[in-house]
Amino acid sequence: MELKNKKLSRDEFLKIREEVLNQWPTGRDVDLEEAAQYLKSVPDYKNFCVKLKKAKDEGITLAQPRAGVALVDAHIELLKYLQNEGGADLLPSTIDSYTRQNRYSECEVGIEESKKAGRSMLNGFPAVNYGVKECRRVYESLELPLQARHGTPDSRLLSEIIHASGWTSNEGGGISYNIPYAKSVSVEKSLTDWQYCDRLVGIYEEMGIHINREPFGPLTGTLVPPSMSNAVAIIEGLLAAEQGVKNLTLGYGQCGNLIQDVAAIRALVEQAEEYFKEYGYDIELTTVFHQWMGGFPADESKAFGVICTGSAAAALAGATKVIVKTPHEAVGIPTKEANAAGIKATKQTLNLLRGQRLPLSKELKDEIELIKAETKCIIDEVLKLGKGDIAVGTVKAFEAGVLDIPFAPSRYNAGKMLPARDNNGAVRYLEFGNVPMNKEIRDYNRKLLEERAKYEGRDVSFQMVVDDIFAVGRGVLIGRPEK
Amino acid sequence: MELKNKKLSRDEFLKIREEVLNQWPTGRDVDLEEAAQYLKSVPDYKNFCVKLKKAKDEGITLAQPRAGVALVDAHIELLKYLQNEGGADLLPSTIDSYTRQNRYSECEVGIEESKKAGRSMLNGFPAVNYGVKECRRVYESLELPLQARHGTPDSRLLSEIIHASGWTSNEGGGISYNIPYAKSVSVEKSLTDWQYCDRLVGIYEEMGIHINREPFGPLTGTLVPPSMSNAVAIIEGLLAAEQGVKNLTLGYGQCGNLIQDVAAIRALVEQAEEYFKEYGYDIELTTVFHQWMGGFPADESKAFGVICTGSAAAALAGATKVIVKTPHEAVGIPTKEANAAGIKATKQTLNLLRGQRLPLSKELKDEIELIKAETKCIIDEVLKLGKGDIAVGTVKAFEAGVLDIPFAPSRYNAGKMLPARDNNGAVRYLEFGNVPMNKEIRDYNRKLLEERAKYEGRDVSFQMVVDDIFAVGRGVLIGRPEK
Amino acid sequence: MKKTIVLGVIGADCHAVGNKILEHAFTQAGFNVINIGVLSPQEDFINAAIETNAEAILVSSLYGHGEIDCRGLREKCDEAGLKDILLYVGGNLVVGKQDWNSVEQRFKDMGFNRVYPPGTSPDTAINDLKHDLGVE
Amino acid sequence: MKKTIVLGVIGADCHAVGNKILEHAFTQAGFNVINIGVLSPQEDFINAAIETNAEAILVSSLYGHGEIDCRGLREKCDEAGLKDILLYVGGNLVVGKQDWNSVEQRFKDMGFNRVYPPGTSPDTAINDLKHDLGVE
Ligand code: B12
Ligand code: B12
Repeated sequence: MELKNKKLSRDEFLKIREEVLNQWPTGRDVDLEEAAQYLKSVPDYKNFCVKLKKAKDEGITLAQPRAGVALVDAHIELLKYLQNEGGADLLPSTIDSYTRQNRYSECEVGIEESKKAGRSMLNGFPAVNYGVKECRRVYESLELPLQARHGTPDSRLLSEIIHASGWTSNEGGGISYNIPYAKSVSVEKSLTDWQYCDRLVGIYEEMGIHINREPFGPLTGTLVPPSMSNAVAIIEGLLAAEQGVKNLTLGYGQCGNLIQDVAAIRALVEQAEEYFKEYGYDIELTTVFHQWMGGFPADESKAFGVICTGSAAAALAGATKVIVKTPHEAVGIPTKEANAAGIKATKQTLNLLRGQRLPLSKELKDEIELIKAETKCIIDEVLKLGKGDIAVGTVKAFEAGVLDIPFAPSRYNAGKMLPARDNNGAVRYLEFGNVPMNKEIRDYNRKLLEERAKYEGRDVSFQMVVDDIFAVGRGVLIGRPEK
Repeated sequence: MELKNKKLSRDEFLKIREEVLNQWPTGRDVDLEEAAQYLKSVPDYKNFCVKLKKAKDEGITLAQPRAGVALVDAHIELLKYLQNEGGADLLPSTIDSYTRQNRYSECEVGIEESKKAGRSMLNGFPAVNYGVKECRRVYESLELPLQARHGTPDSRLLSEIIHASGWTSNEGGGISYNIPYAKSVSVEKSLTDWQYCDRLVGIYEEMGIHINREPFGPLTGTLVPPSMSNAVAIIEGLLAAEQGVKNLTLGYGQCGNLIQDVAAIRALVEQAEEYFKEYGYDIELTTVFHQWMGGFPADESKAFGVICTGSAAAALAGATKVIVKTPHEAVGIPTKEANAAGIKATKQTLNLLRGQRLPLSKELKDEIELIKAETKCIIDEVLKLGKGDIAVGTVKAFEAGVLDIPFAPSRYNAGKMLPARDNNGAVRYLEFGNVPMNKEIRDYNRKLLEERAKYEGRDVSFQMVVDDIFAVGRGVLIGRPEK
Repeated sequence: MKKTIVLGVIGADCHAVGNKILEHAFTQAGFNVINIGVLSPQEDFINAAIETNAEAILVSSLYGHGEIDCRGLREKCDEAGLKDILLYVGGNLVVGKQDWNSVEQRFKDMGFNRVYPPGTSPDTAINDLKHDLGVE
Repeated sequence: MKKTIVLGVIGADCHAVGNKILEHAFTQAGFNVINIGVLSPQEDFINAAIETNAEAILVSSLYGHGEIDCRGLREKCDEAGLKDILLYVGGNLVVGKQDWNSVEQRFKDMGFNRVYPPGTSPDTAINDLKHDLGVE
């Protein structure tokens, strides 16, 4: 079947489905009708869409941690702790890395080893191996909406299992869960597989069930210029909408310059809504702001500084939710205590700033316009390459380096674009590679980087990029040369 | 001698000095000439004025902790730890509460008990009891500028001893170290005694030695409207300048609404400079932003949230330095580790936001103008009451309730003014008492509080004030009624 | 009839906010509150209690010197004839974050009937006092 | 002559940033770097080492499954004839914040010559490698 941005027919969907449910024995327990009944019993306060809508209407920013361990009971204990002690507003189940690569037999090893070792040997919760029954047990043990968070290029079986278990949100997308997470999965393949995941949500919607979908905004989490991540978010939003998704949360990973961060969220909402309108999709749109996704400082107090700065930016931007890091970030998967600590620091910050927004200034307005203009250059070219089909255009755009994610592991990514911070810490394009921008934008980005170079008394170069990658972990935003 | 805002002559000063140095045996060791020689040997990197000036020029915000224990060696160890492990930029010596009340014999008890108990039984460093030799040992053990921080209505002897010991800054003022810290010291007395402290610095200046003075901005630290604390800061600045102080750091305690906090610092600088110019004083002016000075949450992660929000506001306001709280704040004097943790979280936040400022918007501009207009109403009336003499005017203004600090313990304070937060968390005047404001300002404050009352479905009342006092400790900024 | 209590902050301690809140809360709760305010020596508590025939003395200490300042208060009360008067103490009683049980014990040993950790809500103490005085 | 090393991220691990930095740093330091990238099975490390006659294999594991993924690598090297080839490993090797000494021991027991904690600077490893290979 050829990739096209067109809603899968029910027949096409069901045909693929047969194969999907056979990928691992637990697939056989998923029954669409029965699952729909189950999902209809999810109360409002445990439904992701409802909780997000309420937060959006009240202008509140919700806090959501990441968390997942190998064994079900330990996983439930962990999530309950984050709910009760941490005060999380939304809960995750972070899926382990073997599942993300569909290596379910390695998960079995991980589960067994974890039992033996008495601690989790997996970096997440292997939901597919456990299947619907156990995943429902997780859902039923909790009092908050539950979402799968992962990084799975082909998450069709995973999506079937988690939604059938009452988990009312799924993170990911054909670009955002491939390029940063895989090496040799073609964009065509992952887009096709995520059409399936989106279609599944669309089919539930047709049955009157509301499920939220969230493209993964931060991508590699490392100096991604806002216009590049916004372009990807909007493309994934459009692809999901075509498959019948109605409730979307678009995401963005903190870059560190407050004005740029706030501008990125505002530009994202405004521009996504314009595109949805243009294409006639009726979407309930919310946003997610990721606290700093790059390398963290190992010192826990310093980590709190990073966490709270991100929370403040999320609040001032008016994001609907914020994804929380922990004081253990630089070292390893957090204990439940460290995870709760991250949530508490985040919520305190959000509460202190509740209702406060960064007011519109010339600087903020200019930055919003710049991000929108850059994003438009990219999306226009994607559409052109696809002759109007954004799915086809996306495949071609990665081939051409029009879409290009810095530091991504995928061999389907050109890796020619290079970002660096300007003198105010905002992330700019150092090398455009084949990312298409008009001359004005190119000159402006260059000018800003030259300003920094001058201030630092060195040339604009790859060394700046390297320095910027290490900077936050070393306690500063901008990687200036040592004095 | 009658109080007047007039530089003390050298003779007047020396006459008082004789008496001051006799207040406690250690006073006899202070020799002005010898001290001046000693101070001249203070290198630039250990001089408060030089370090502040450099930070101001570079647009950097410095971090300074509070810290002090009963025994000299433990005190040195503590400060060294904050310098080396915490990464403090400026060091304090927080003076204990008996010293603040000039009860030096009780300090002796505290010192002895501390030796016995093996832990500090005093809440600060009793500098007067130790005298110049030991205080110099503290100064000489460190590699950063050192300041006395206290809360002493009559700190004449303390000032003599610390400056003679190479400590190049002294916090306090005749209003700010009386009204929040004492019950029955008249304003006239404390203003007179602080004229002495300021004159001492002025005399050193005449000898070519630069010493910094810092009025205590936050006052009671509890819902003080910015215009009230700015008025006090400017008055104390003018009083100090008259005595020959050249290097001033004016302070402000975080209120919690970001726009108001940034506006307060900007208004303070602009307006103070206008007054200094008007009165012909040539002052090197810097600012200090105090992280939240009211009740803290007991949970340490939440405390980090409060600490970092304050650091972010300080950076975005462009304050020259920020005074750091610790994760132990709600419970007790911090351990050195907790103190260092507060500094590290603060510095990480400052570093991430280095060079970033809240850009000027309509909201920010309006708030700056409001604060300046309110401040002017107060200072104008003080000058009127003093018939042009701001020292005399201050005494009369406290009698009249024109200057009125909320929740202050002093019986010389009217205590008729009541503050509360508006619906955005900014601190406003709920009851003006006798604080003189024009109708426009009164109506505007009232309107903002009515908005909040309406939102909360209750009347503007004292209960709001009580709720606001507890709010931050309970994890939110505004004390809304429970739902 | 309203029960009378004496309220104040002991020693060289100037923390006034909690004191004002406590006065407000105990008054609202129906007590006759004699507030001697901050910076109060032991003698002022005792004199106020004698003059007003109070049934309880509520001592606050926030600034850390509580351990030194409170010593001997019970004995002085006894000497002054305030036999068995209720003595409550609360605030940030000692210097630093210390193990609460040991702090509580130290103040109980000094003769305080009830000892409250940092951040105690006024309601807790009001309920305890009503219970101890047999009101309601 | 330039010394050849094999570099890669083992298992189902996709963390690419550190890998790109290491390639850059070791190349700058004068090594001939064969970077097999992320998501690399043990076999790919071994094959690359045989093909290029490498003197050391530098394994990264960031995502926490290092303990499972690295097991048996030394034995497989031995079998493939890569007797005594230098094996370094670094990154966030295990799940969670664990006592470093115990982690290091576990990987030494697996046959790694050097084991690096989270956030090790490339310079540290470059110096060690030069020392172990007797260059400079
Ligand atoms: C960016 C990032 C991501 C990005 C990666 C993008 C990409 N494709 O590269 C994204 C968001 C995609 C991601 C995904 C995941 N991540 Co991640 N990620 C990070 C993060 C924040 C920074 C990593 C980084 O780029 N650092 C900058 C580079 C320059 O440093 P470095 O990677 O540490 O490498 C340097 C040194 O370690 C050293 N080094 C590395 N290897 C070796 C080897 C030798 C021999 C030597 C000498 C030195 C050496 O030199 C390198 C260069 O200086 C870290 C936490 C942190 N460090 O702050 C977590 C972290 C590594 N991730 C983690 C996890 C668990 C995951 C996920 C499973 C999802 C999740 N649960 O959150 C997935 C993994 C999916 C998969 N299949 O692998 C955990 C691992 C936990 C553990 N070990 O206990 C970490 C530690 C975060 C945490 N505390 O939970 N992640
Ligand atoms: C505001 C404040 C100040 C203001 C006080 C203004 C004023 N005049 O009132 C200023 C800035 C002037 C100040 C000064 C000092 N402070 Co102060 N201050 C605080 C702070 C931040 C809040 C206190 C407050 O108002 N809370 C709000 C009120 C409503 O709560 P509360 O006071 O706790 O009282 C409630 C309860 O505790 C309880 N309660 C209190 N007493 C009693 C008694 C009984 C019987 C009962 C049942 C209940 C009860 O009910 C009250 C009402 O709800 C606290 C730390 C914190 N809590 O976050 C430090 C704190 C109390 N201060 C402290 C110190 C050390 C000082 C100083 C010595 C300076 C310094 N080193 O920083 C000076 C003291 C000078 C002096 N002579 O006393 C320390 C005490 C340390 C310790 N015990 O180990 C604290 C804990 C901060 C810290 N962690 O270092 N402070």
